[in-house]
Amino acid sequence: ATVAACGDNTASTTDSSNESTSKSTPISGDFQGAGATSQQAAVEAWIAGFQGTNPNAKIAYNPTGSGAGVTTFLTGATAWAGSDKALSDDDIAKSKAVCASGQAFDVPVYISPIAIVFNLKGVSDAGKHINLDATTAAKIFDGKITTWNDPAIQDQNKDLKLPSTPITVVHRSDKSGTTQNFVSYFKDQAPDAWTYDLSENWPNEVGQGAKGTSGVISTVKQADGTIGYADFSQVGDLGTAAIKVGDSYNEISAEAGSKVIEDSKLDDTAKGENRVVVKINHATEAKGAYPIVLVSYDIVCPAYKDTKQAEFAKAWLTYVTSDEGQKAAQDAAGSAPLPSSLTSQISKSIEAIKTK
Amino acid sequence: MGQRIDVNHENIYYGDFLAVEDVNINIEANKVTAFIGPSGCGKSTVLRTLDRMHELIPGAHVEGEVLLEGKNLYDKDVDPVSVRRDVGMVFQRPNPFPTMSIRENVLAGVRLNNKHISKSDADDLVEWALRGANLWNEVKDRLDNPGIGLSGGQQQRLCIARAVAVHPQVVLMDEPCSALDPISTLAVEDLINELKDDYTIVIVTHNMQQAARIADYTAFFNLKAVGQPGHLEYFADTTTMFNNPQNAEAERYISGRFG
Amino acid sequence: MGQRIDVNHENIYYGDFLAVEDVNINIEANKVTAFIGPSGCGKSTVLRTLDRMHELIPGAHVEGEVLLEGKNLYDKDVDPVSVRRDVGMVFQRPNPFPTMSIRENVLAGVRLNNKHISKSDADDLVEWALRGANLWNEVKDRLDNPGIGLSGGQQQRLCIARAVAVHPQVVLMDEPCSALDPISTLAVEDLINELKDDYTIVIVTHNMQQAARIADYTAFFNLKAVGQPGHLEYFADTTTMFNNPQNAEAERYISGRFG
Amino acid sequence: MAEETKKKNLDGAPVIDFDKFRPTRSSEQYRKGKDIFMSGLIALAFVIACIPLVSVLWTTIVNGFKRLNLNFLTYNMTGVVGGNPTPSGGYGGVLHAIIGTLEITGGAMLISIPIGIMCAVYLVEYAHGGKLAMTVSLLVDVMSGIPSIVAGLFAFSMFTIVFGPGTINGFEGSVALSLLMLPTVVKSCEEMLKIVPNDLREASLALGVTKQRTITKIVLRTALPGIVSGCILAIARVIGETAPLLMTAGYIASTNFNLFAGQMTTLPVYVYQEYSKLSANCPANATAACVPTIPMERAWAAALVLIVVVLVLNLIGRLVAKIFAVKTER
Amino acid sequence: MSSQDKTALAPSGGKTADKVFRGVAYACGILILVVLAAVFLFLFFRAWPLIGGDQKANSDVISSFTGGKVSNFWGYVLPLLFGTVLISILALIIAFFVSIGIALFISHYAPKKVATGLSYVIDLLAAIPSVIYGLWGGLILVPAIYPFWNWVANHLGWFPLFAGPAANPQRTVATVAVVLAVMVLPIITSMSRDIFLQTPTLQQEAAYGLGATKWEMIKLAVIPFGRSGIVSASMLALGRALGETMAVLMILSPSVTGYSIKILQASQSNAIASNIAAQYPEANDLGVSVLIGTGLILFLITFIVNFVARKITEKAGA
Ligand SMILES: Nc1ncnc2c1ncn2[C@@H]1O[C@H](COP(=O)(O)OP(=O)(O)OP(=O)(O)O)[C@@H](O)[C@H]1O
Ligand SMILES: Nc1ncnc2c1ncn2[C@@H]1O[C@H](COP(=O)(O)OP(=O)(O)OP(=O)(O)O)[C@@H](O)[C@H]1O
Ligand SMILES: [Mg+2]
Ligand SMILES: [Mg+2]
Ligand SMILES: O=P([O-])([O-])[O-]
Repeated sequence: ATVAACGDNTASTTDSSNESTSKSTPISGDFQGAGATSQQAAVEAWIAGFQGTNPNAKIAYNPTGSGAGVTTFLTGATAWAGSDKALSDDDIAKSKAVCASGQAFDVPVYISPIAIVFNLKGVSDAGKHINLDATTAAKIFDGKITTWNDPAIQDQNKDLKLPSTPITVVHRSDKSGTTQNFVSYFKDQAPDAWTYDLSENWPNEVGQGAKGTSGVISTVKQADGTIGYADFSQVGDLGTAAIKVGDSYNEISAEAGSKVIEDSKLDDTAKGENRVVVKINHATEAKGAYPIVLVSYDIVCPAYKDTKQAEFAKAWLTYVTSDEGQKAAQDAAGSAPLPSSLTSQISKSIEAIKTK
Repeated sequence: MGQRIDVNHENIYYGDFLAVEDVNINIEANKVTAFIGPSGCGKSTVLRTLDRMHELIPGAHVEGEVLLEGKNLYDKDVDPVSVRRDVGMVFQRPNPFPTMSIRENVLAGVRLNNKHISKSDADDLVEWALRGANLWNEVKDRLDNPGIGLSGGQQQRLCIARAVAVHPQVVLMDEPCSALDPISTLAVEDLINELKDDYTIVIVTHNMQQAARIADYTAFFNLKAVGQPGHLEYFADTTTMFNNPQNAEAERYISGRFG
Repeated sequence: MGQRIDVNHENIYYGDFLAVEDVNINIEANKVTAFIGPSGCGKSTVLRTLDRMHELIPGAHVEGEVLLEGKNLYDKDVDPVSVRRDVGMVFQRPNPFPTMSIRENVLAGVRLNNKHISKSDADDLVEWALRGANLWNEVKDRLDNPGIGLSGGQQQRLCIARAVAVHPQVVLMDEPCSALDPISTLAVEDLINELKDDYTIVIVTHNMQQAARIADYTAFFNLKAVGQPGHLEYFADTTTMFNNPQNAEAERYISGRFG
Repeated sequence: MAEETKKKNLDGAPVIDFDKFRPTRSSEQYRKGKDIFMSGLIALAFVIACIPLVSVLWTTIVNGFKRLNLNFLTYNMTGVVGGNPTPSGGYGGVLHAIIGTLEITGGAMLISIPIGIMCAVYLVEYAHGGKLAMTVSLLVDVMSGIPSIVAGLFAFSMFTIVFGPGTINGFEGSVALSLLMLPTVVKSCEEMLKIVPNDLREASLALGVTKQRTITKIVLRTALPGIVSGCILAIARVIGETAPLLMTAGYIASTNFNLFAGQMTTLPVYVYQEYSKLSANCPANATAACVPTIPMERAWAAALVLIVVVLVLNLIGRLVAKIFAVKTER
Repeated sequence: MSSQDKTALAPSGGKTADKVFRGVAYACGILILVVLAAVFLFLFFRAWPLIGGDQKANSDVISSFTGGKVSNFWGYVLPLLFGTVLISILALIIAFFVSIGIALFISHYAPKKVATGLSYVIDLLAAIPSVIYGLWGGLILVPAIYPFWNWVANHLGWFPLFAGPAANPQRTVATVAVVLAVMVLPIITSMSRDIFLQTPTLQQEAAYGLGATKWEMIKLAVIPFGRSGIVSASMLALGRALGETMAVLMILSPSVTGYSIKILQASQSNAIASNIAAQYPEANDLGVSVLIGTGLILFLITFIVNFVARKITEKAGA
């Protein structure tokens, strides 16, 4: 017997059919997750979709950030955590105390290309892209290239007339998975131009910092000559850079992001059972691939002290990683679908969740 | 019946400053005793120790005894609150409660002590007290107006009404008429005369005629020099004080009379 | 030389309430004029219109003329600030500036015009004013102490010193002695006597003896009933007023004398 | 006799040349000029301050009105996906956040106002500037400097220790907010109690009224309008807090009435979360009803609601203050 | 009159109530100490790994915060502290004079009706949440104020504080200080207005009676009376500015580390509270300890500021 909750928008609105993957017995109860902000839009869609088949499940996701999400998960207060980076060895060790048996594992659920966005009179407002290779981009973001008509940029964009406007780099001011995924591309592809340690913090004092993706986007919009990076879904009408892959410059798109993951291997340094951790192959030469992507994981236990939680976790991951779930995320957040190369790995891990 | 007060060897300090020194005085029951003396000699200070009001000033303290009908007010087991219920006080500056109407001001002493009185008793009490303070005719039509809407003189009379409304045993008055016009002063003096049948009255006044008119006994306080403690110079019945004082200082002070 | 004040057909309102009606009075230069009358009849109100102090009360306004040496104080081009410089005022309750020392209080008025007066001039002025208010001997050793540390009577004398220190043409006093002891009162009355050689003095007093003693002219204000406007009932030179008043109300009021 | 005293009076007084102190034309001019100049400056200060203040209000009102409608006020955020409309025809709403704000702030009030008032009573009526009181009032000052985010961490850890790790609920937010409210309540009440003239306390005590009744019925009563407006200021101080609530009360899309269990969204957190989303995705095949800018529009609308809630609280406070006001007019 | 038959000094009723009330008041006073001690102990306890923990791990965490620039705690926190104080003091300076002006305008210049309306608006503004100021500052003010700061940088750039070139967008200390000034302005205004309105009429009349102009009256009577109120209002405002999180977080382009007074350039300074908010969500356990350590420093600095302010007030009062 459910009392219609106050102010709820009737949840059974997803136009998706109910016949697919989900189990015969619907899940019910209160379930909580917390973690990466990047997943928020997707999770909203997933919750709506999941509740379509399990109307008595009340799910809340608190986008506190990956770090806080994992910390909370490790206290046992949440059923799952969303995180922009894979678990550390330390976290794995700690998880033994929380999981009923075994240790926590992570599976990729959300892949999103990271765009290099810019605002330049005469270029971005005319709807044009610019072409950049890894080294040039790294130099721009390191403050080594300071004007838009610098030969390094101009040479790659013969068809554009670039002004001498100074470049204002806009980066995240908060600790961010987006930042880490973004600069790891430079670190792999332009190690000479980008010498900083890999970190979730922006490492230099070039340009301006802004809080959150929303801060970066609004800052880029506020002045001429700005360049920044942001989740693809937030780009709006700003200009984006096409990135040099092999010999061609590939524009950003969800599918292009998927391609690089397809061309990537699992990270074999990630120790622990059931883990599916992607080592992004930034050096990909795959046709049409866009190499700067963010992979975000869901972290769960193989066994829970409360079987209800286990049932939920299993059903949740099953739905989220299904085609239907990925499609919902793509619509809601503009994310890239999980490549088929990963799905069997993922299903195997999900099967490991004990519900008895 | 009013009660007598005996003050024995009283020293009063403000912190370390000895404001008044060695006061000994016997205040008769059902009489009016007036305190006179130059400004700063400690009249108000002594008066306030008679109902322990000085204790509200941080650092102020008293040595010696003040006996109310033989019982020392400063004994350990005495509650200053009950002292003040028995010994009422009227102040130099009118201080009606600003949140209360005229009527509520008069009833404040009764009501604030959580006593319940019937409406008719309350009405009687209000009328009795206001008439006594010669204010009834001026305010009877606006008893529910705020007390601070009155003129200064009216406010002071309201305060007197408020003090007598609790029927204390002793009433202390610190220059109660200094803000009053002659007609109101006359009414208050009449009231004092009337009250002394039931209560003991102690009044500080600058107005020697007033003291001569209403007091049975008069205490003359003096001050050797500024910064020195004040002291009780001379205490006598009023006739003696004004006609034949046995004290040179008092005589000098009184013969400079003019008020 | 002091200046004369002529009040013609003055009505004074507090908002819509007509507090005082149709006052006509000629206040002679270099004389002392006393205002007497029952509480609430509007003495203070009229006094305050003589230096436009009533304008500080929101809603208070005046109809009619007040001529200071023939010049209407209420003319459009007259600055109330300069009116108040020429017409000084002493209030019923002492009001020294609490953050200032005794010395600074006395100098407050003078400093407004003379930012940089020499130390010796300032010292002289302070001494002159404080002696005039009979306060010098009591405070000369602690001129740098705060003014509010003094007793009530001392504070009022300090305020008088402060007012006379700016050497105004006219001095208005609203019951200046009501908080003073006889000795201080005497000193202030002497000061008034002395000041009238140079200034015009208007004083509100409840004390008819005081009026009789110091005033050259006396104005008797009255009030038909509470809630009705006050008015000037009778104006005469002091001898006539107290010995042979040509007005029944005034006679009644004065014969009830006792203060 | 009178002659004698008179002589004695000004005996030895220096002779003063008052012409020296007469106002000169230039000094009068200067003073008048200064008066006008300062009046001008004061009016100017007012005008300068008006620019940003009006701008803040104007921006919020203009942007907020776009999405502020009944639907927005009567639905929460469950089932809202991307920029798509919900079955009710709206785009999600703030009902859950309004309820969360009222409950959490209400909880904070219940904790801090009684304690704050009693602490002010202690400081003004009982302590008389003793050592303990000096320390307390110093620490109240210090407390007013506690960054809100630290208050949040404090409440979070306290609940973690007492009720187990990962505890997040509305009451935890109330505790964090009350820590922020308390010093404001104490300080404004203290100021208001100090302003109550001592005359009134003396008058009451002299009537033989106990100290407790004097304080409750005279002192607090007289200071009531000030205390009410002080408390409103304190509520205003915390009703818009975001950072501490992010970690203590959390964020949830559905309505939660239970202050003591489950996460709760408040209006400021809602505003911040919607601002963080910035824009919603509308896939290529989406209908025209999909609004990509909806998160920012919701943020502004919620900001407007927040301001209106504050306005209503203010009105209530004023009404209370007026009913109990010290009547000074005749 | 009824006869009086009560005994002298009879024990009065309400004595227990009196005692209980007094006890509660004392308890609430002491509770302040307890709460503060609890907060302090908690912060200290959570920051303990910084002192008592593995120093190698500590410097690793701090390095990860700063991109390897700094690896010890003091090197991390002192620039933050400098930025916090710089921003707050600038905000207070901007707000102070304007607030006092408005307060006087309301209390002594504006006609009563206008004044009532104005105070109402001011009270309301005090209640506008910082997240709204953050929105407004970040989205409206930053682009709008650029021409002005640019002008300042071009014309007053010789003054180190205003050294150019002015950053565009203006997500700088200068802009944040303006926003914080707007935020704290209602606090100072409404508190000092309340105090100014309480100036005893007698004092004001005394000043007018001496022939003072309105401004002189204010200097003689209103300001001295309100002085301690003004100081405590300013302290409250400074406290709020020092601890402000969201508005700074949403507007300022922070530096990683380092000291700078170039308030018109971006990425020059950072503030403690907003830094905690920016780093906390992604920080690990030890990272949180570091952040709480910085919170503890902020706590201490507000302690010192308020302590000094107290001494000033006390001196003025004496
Ligand atoms: N609260 C106080 N703290 C310190 N000293 C005080 C205080 N009140 C009064 N005094 C001092 O105690 C002495 C006696 O003062 P008190 O007010 O009793 O005199 P008084 O005779 O009533 O004078 P007045 O006629 O002016 O009212 C004076 O020297 C005065 O300065
Ligand atoms: N600020 C005010 N607002 C409204 N009415 C006032 C105000 N001040 C005085 N009044 C009224 O004006 C009338 C005259 O008052 P005023 O104070 O001038 O009398 P007074 O003769 O000086 O009395 P007292 O001898 O008591 O000082 C009274 O009815 C009084 O209630
Ligand atoms: Mg006295
Ligand atoms: Mg009067
Ligand atoms: O998802 P973020 O970690 O980049 O905020």
